[in-house]
Amino acid sequence: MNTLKKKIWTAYWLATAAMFAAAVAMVFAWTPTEATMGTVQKVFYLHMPVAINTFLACMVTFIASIGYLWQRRQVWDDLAASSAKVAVLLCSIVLLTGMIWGHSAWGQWWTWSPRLTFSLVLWLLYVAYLVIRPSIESRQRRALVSSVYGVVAFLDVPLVYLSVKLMPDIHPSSIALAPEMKLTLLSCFVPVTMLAAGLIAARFHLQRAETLSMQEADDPSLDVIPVRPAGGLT
Amino acid sequence: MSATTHAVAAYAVTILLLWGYAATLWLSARRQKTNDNQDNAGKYPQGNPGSNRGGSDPS
Amino acid sequence: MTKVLRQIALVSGKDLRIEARSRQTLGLVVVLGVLIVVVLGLGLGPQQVASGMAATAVLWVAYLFGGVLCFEKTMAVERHDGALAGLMLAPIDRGVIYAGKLISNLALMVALALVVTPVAVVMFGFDLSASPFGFAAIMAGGFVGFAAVGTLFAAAVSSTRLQGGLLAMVVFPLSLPLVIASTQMMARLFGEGEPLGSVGLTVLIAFDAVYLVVSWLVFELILEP
Amino acid sequence: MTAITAESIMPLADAVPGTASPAVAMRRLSKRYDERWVLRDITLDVPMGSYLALLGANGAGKSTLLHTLAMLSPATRGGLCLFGESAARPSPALRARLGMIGHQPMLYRDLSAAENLIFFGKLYDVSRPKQRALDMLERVGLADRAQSVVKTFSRGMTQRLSIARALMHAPELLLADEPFSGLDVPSVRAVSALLSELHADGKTVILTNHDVRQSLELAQRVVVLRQGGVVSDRPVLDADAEEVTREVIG
Repeated sequence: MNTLKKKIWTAYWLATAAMFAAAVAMVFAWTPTEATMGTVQKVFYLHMPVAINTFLACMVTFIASIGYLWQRRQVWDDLAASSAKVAVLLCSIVLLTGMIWGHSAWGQWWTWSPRLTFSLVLWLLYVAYLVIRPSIESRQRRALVSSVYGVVAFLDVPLVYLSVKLMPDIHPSSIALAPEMKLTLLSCFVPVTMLAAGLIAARFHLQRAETLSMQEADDPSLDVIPVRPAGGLT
Repeated sequence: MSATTHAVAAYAVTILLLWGYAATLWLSARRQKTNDNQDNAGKYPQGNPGSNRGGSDPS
Repeated sequence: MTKVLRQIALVSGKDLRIEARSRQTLGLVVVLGVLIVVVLGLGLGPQQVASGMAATAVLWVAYLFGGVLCFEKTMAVERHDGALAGLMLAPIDRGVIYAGKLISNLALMVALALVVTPVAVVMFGFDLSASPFGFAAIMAGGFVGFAAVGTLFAAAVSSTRLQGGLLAMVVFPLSLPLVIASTQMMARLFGEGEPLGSVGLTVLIAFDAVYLVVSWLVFELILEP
Repeated sequence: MTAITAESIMPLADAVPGTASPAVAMRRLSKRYDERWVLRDITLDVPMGSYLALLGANGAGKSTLLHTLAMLSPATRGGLCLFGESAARPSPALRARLGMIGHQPMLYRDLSAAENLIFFGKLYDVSRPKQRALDMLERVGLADRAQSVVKTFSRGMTQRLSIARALMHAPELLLADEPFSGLDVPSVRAVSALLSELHADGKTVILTNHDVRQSLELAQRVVVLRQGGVVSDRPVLDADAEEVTREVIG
């Protein structure tokens, strides 16, 4: 059973790596170059799937946080923390690739356009989540505070979107995609999503092992002390 | 810097971060496993029936 | 319904009475707010100050820091001598405790704003005359949302050690969209002279609604003596 | 390992017709804090009108148990019923039947004694809270300090005021967590007299204590806790101070 699990796990990672490599090769060797933006548009095939996966990871944190508030099981907190970590990683990539693209497209690393600000605030929200956690000593308190944070932070996301809409926008409008481009986008999306899910799962496994090694056995009964039957008193 | 350099740089950064993180996770999982084995060997000498976390696999 | 309102008034009335007696929090917060305004005014230099618009951002910095201090203090009143446990034992809804604390916090923040805002307006030469009510409305909208999360997390955080920095660290990022929205609205209102209606006050109202409902729902789950 | 819900123990309380449900019914109550189980499988019934002392060394789980009974924090596992009503989602009416003297006084130090009592009285919807507050202050011997701010009080005075606060709404069940700790001899006498008076009135009293002899004098029944589990449970008449002390120490 255990070895089977391990085999599936290895196969999953090998498949992800292979598909990822194929997708990158496809982007550079096969997909036609976009007419107006040139080669730099190729960043898009990575940028967008990663952005979508950032949202998915944030959503996992949100759901796990609700789960913790509802059931008070440590598992939920471990899941929330793991996916928040991956969300920050993904969001950093979104910001970095976005900045590289922006520098090439309009010569600036950073502008305070709504979409950039939005991503930055999202990144800050979840970085703060990770920073807050270790500063709370009690495991239960930490889980509680961070699950409340996880819920509010995710609800913040649409609000950030709304509030940055108030800012003057200079972001280019949507790009028309040729069929080949759509296919490339899809073939990038699949391995990136698999990678993100795999990272969350791997991080979660580590976290679980750590938690379980700290915890007392799940059976609370006293096995050392003999319990005398209750002396009836009425 | 040309557009191509930018694109390549973006891909390099992404691959480095994503797969680098995967590698660190893999390494710490391995380290944890060896630690657990050592721990268990030290804490529970052979034939201890009271040990309720005998295996090294957390799941 | 009237019973609930009476209970809320009782809880926050008690807070305000304690504050009126010691005047500890308000003194602290007001001085801190004025200090922030002065330091930022000096740091920004005459050019930036002359733009006037810097005032709204500076004010928000003062409100954020002062507000967090208020949240901490009103919760510390409950933590001292385990008074919160007494409140939790009482036959009142947890929502009543939340609402009472929220009102106390809002009252303190309004008092803070009443002192600090004129100082900033004068020092930064900010022309309020274009739309004083718009200014008040936007700030009020911001305060409600900010106090809603602040009150929630003050209750969640205060039983842990390391309170000081921690509460700010939790509340600031969550309030970021509020600050962005509010400052952008101010820029539209005063910088571009748009009327209040088109500024998008709905964003702030949506905020307040979401924050209030979520905090009220979650508060019951996190309150521990 | 099926979880025992509070609902599943309800029939137990109603099983014998004619008998009132116990003031407190615990079924395999367990509580985990962080990594440790602080309460383990506690099953106890406390009938109405009884006087129970919970004994145990420091860290045996006495305070945690009392907190759980007061519905201040939920149990991790197991069922709890107060007056036949589930404690999982307690109604305000259920909370009103219960009073608690905590380890901490649960008072506002910047308010006066009378203000504190009136505030809590109003929370409990006590009729004529002002009059009631003055009566209670009289009963605990603090009438002359009614207008003084609590932070000027000594430990003993604070404790007596705390008892007055807990009794403002005439609770049917009183939970007292170490009510005698840090008190001088006259205060101990006054507090124990108040508790006995309550018991004589037909109220249920549960107190935690680490003084074995004192508990045997006061209570009807002693329960010893160790490592969060019940080690022994017997009427005071059968109890021998030496033996109980041995059980407490372990």
